[in-house]
Amino acid sequence: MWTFVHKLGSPKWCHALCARLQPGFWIAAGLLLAVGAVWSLAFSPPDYQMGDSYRIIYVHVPAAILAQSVFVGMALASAVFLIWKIKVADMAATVMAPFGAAMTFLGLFTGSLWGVPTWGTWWTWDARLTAMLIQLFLYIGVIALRGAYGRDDQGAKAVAVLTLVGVVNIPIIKYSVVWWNTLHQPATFTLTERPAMPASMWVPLLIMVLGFYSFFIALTLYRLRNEIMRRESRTRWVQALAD
Amino acid sequence: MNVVLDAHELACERDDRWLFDSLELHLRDGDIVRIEGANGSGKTSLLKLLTGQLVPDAGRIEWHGQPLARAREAFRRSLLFIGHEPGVAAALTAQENLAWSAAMAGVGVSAAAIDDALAGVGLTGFEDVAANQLSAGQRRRIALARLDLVPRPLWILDEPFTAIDRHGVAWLEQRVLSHGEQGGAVIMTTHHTFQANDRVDSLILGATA
Amino acid sequence: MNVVLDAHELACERDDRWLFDSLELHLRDGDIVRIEGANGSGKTSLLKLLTGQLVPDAGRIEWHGQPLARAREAFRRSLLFIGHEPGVAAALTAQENLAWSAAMAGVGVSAAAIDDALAGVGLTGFEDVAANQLSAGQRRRIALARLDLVPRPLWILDEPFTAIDRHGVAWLEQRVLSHGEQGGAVIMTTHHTFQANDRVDSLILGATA
Amino acid sequence: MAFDSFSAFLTMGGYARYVWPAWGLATLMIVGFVLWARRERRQLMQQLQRRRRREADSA
Amino acid sequence: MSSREMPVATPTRLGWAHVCLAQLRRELALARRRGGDWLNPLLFLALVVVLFPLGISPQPARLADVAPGLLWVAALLAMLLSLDALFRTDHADGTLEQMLLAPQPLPLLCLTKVVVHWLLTGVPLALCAPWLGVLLSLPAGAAPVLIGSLLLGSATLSLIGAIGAALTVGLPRGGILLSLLILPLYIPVLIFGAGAVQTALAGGSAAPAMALLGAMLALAVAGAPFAIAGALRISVNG
Amino acid sequence: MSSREMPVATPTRLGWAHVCLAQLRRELALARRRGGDWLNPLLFLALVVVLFPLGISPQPARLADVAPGLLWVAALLAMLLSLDALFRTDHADGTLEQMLLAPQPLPLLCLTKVVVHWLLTGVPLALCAPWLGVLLSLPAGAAPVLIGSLLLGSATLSLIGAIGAALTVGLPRGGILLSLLILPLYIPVLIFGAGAVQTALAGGSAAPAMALLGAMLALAVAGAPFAIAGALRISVNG
Ligand code: HEM
Ligand SMILES: Nc1ncnc2c1ncn2[C@@H]1O[C@H](COP(=O)(O)OP(=O)(O)OP(=O)(O)O)[C@@H](O)[C@H]1O
Ligand SMILES: Nc1ncnc2c1ncn2[C@@H]1O[C@H](COP(=O)(O)OP(=O)(O)OP(=O)(O)O)[C@@H](O)[C@H]1O
Ligand SMILES: [Mg+2]
Ligand SMILES: [Mg+2]
Repeated sequence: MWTFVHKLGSPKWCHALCARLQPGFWIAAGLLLAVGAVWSLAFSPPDYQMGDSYRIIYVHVPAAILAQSVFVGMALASAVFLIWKIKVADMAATVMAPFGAAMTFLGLFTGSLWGVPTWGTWWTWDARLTAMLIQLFLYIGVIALRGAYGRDDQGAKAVAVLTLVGVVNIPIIKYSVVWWNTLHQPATFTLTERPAMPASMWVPLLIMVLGFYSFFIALTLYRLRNEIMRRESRTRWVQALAD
Repeated sequence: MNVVLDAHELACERDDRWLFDSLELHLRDGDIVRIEGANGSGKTSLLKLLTGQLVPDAGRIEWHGQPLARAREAFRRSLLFIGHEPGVAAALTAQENLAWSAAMAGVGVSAAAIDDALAGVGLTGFEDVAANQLSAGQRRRIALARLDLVPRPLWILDEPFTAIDRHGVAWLEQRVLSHGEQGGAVIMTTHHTFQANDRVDSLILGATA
Repeated sequence: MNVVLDAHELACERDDRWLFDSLELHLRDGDIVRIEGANGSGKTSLLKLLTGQLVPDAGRIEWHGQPLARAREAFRRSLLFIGHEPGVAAALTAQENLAWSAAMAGVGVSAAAIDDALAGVGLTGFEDVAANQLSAGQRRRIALARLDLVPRPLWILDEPFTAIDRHGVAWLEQRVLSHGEQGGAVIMTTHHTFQANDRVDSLILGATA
Repeated sequence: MAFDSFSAFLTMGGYARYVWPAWGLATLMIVGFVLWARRERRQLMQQLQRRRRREADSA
Repeated sequence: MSSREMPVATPTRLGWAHVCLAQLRRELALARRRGGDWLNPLLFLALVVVLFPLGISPQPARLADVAPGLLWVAALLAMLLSLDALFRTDHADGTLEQMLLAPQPLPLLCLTKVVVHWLLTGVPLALCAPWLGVLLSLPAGAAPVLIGSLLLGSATLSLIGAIGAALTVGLPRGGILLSLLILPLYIPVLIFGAGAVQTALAGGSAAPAMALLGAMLALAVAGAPFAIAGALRISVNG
Repeated sequence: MSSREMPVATPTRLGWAHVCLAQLRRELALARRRGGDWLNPLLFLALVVVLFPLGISPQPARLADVAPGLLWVAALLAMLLSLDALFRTDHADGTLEQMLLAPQPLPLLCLTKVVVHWLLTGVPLALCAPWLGVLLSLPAGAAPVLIGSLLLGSATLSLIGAIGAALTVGLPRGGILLSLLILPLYIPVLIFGAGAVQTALAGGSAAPAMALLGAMLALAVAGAPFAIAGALRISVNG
């Protein structure tokens, strides 16, 4: 464990590790997404209530799940960075943030597209939706703070503190928003109660979720290598990569 | 021994440029070290390293043989630091500023002691004037009054002669020398040449830059 | 005659205290005047009066025989002022800062001219670095590059030697003297002693204070 | 196969307006991130090479 | 060089247009250097728009009712907040002093600064407001009037606000004092701006309210630069 | 004096309580020197409360409906605006650097600063909100819950907001970035604060919401001072 943490501290070692892990995840992502897309768009049966509009679920749910996982990932990386002063962890957090924000936006976008045929509105102040919107703002805040500091060490630490405060807040927001809604009005829509899905529906969903995860990991590894090279650009080993 | 500050193999990097590396500094009671160097050679950065505000890119700093991060409280109890910006609140009077400074240092002082310290830096009559009504040099003198008010063995001063007039400079030189004689230690950056230059060690940064 | 600046019977009061009164100052081409005085004696205040930023409590200031307020535009077209805060935006690069300064002065300059001026103050290689990445002295050097970039007969400089290293001080002294030789005029405040002190007139403020 | 014809597939049972933009944005994002990351890598490499050349010059 | 050669004749003497251009270039460079800062007012707008349903009630019908006023008030607050920084760094680093002592017409320089502020704050706010209106169930038909009224109104807000920013630039806690000085002056703009959208929603013609907004803008363009310049002179001489 | 006499032994060595007291005294002196500055958040609150009827509709029934939420949102924005300046001058003049290098527990010093901020901002806001509620036709019976929820809530807001202020203190345009960072963190407080008043108005018991506000405050008091101290360390070391 300790040697591993110690090795993580070495950007060069991490760079090599990323290079080694990367291909597997790219291949997995490609296969899973391709199979998942074809299956879910063309082969899974239409929903008996929502018809073909439910096919949005195959991007909506993976996006919504990733939106949350990525933030947790960033928080873990931030904690590692603050505790062990491992710069690679901060680089990983930097690289994850835009993807997390994009997934949050995708979740919101697909959700509100889906809302029109099913609920008859683009937006409603439901608990889950509200929490998701706030999470988007948290992502943007993290990115904006890093932007405001520029690429330096000071900014990295500031962002790490904000990420950790933000992740503590996410469950609080979740519960408060749930309670808030029930304070005023009966829950308008429940997302969780739905007819049990047949396997022909949930298997492709699972494949899509795994595909999104693989893509996220592959992309993060790829961009992490970029980031490591950029920040270590004056070291000899990075210079040697240039040709 | 009150002051035992050692820096070994110290290095500092800013924006992909090594300001200095393998810097050695050993400070003991009675030492007065003046850090010299061209603009941008890393004097301020060195002081920030020595006070633990920046973390060195290589090398280590020790206080009485312990790493600075471990000996933080003891180190700070021995340190008097005056930076580029001296920590004088513009809206407060000289008296209020110093009362707060003393409390931060953990030292209890009477109002009379503060007045004495202010008199020492030539601010008699300005005790109750808000700092933003004072000139640039007068404001820095408020910070310098700490040297008398808060007794500390180690002084770290960044450009203490800035904006100080000729009398003030003579007084401050004298004060620094007498601190050394009393067994204190001083590190300061300055572009100014000392009268009693032989008492003062020089550390020259970035000779090549 | 490019520079004809006269102050008659000038007086300045701050907080019920007369900093100076009946001050006479007559500046002509080739004059270099150094304003001396203890901290708080009113040097900065005098410069603010002379540039029309403060209004005198008594006396008058004339440019080519006209009251300053009347001759404002002509006066400003002849003036180069560098104050305590030199007007260097921290977020902009040296190059951008100087391009703007030149435009404000109403002078069209090429990028090459700016690079030359920066080279003159020893900032080659820092043209595209944001000022907040520079040290205190390097930042002031950006402002000093204006002396070469914007040709003006009258220079008014408040503590121009602040934070400048030894080489820089020598360069700046030389630059001030050569400006005088070329028929320009300089007023500056400083606590610093000139090498070529005989070329420089002194105006001592608050001899009693 | 849940659709009878390709046009039925495109119509998505009348929900084309909702399904396709959702999938479209998802595809766009995935492809966009890949392209972005690759451009980032290319620019970085160019930068490193330029620096190498500069340092070779000055040395 | 002999004393005769002292170069008073400057290399080239710039006209006002050039000077304005240089000022414009500087402001844009600063904005670029600050990166995504121009997004901040937008995000603030979005957050305030989110706060209201949370604080008040999430029912669409009630929200649609208050939407025009809410968007206008939120945009106004976003403008207000962004104004605080307009002259602050320029004052701290001595740039304002240099501007005051330059042989250039100060009102023109101020106007240039304000125009850049409006371009980077008011225009994006106006263009994004309708999207946030969706969150508040604002009918899509109201979008053109909302955009138009915000474009006109925010320019006036920038100009008036800059006067306040100039007056408070020397003070340590400008931010909230600025709000106080400026909010009363913002009220007419708010009334006609929100009014325009509401009449449009109710099926009436927004033209009279828009004309009034235009008139206020004309007045502000004519007067504010001089007021800003005067206020800066007062704040800087210290 | 001989070398032996070097006075490391200080005249009297102060305990933490004394140090806190000195910090408190300094903050209060600063507040006094700034004169009516503590009034500014109140006036901002008043102005926002006035703007809304202008932007929305002046019908008492509709106003009373939205009054609790409106007052809470306005108070939250007022807190937010006042926070921007919390560390700004201390940073610029080197005071923060001195605090960081002092042999005193930084979280304690930070907590003292925040307490003063709350006393001078949150408490007056809480005490004045019911009077402004009158303008919005808020029933008088809601006053105690409004005051109580604002007192508890604003303390949490001060503590959380100070983290953001500490994170942005070194940046040129902190103001609006601060709002962006902090507003998402304020949302739970807003929900339960406004919720408490609304349940009280609807005849329910405000106790659960108040208990939650108290719990959040406890959490904030325990955690925020350390986060603030950490953030300040990051911001100052440049
Ligand atoms: C903008 C609007 C919407 C947002 C922000 C949103 C957000 C979310 C979130 C955060 C999840 C949780 C994913 C997880 O962690 O498991 C989720 C799941 C889900 N959403 Fe949405 N949603 C929206 C609209 C919709 C609509 C209109 C429908 C369809 C009626 C829908 C159906 C679902 C379903 C079926 C799930 C999976 C539930 C589960 O596995 O727990 N959503 N959505
Ligand atoms: N803004 C102000 N308001 C009121 N009084 C002021 C102000 N600025 C300066 N003073 C007073 O004017 C006197 C002269 O100040 P000034 O800044 O001109 O001094 P100076 O000679 O430039 O000193 P230094 O050498 O310290 O720069 C000071 O003693 C101070 O009390
Ligand atoms: N905040 C910063 N971020 C990045 N680089 C910096 C920063 N501050 C200083 N530097 C860089 O570090 C170098 C040394 O700066 P430092 O302030 O230590 O110089 P100095 O020796 O104190 O100079 P001066 O005599 O001008 O005060 C500068 O050349 C500058 O490029
Ligand atoms: Mg320095
Ligand atoms: Mg002065």
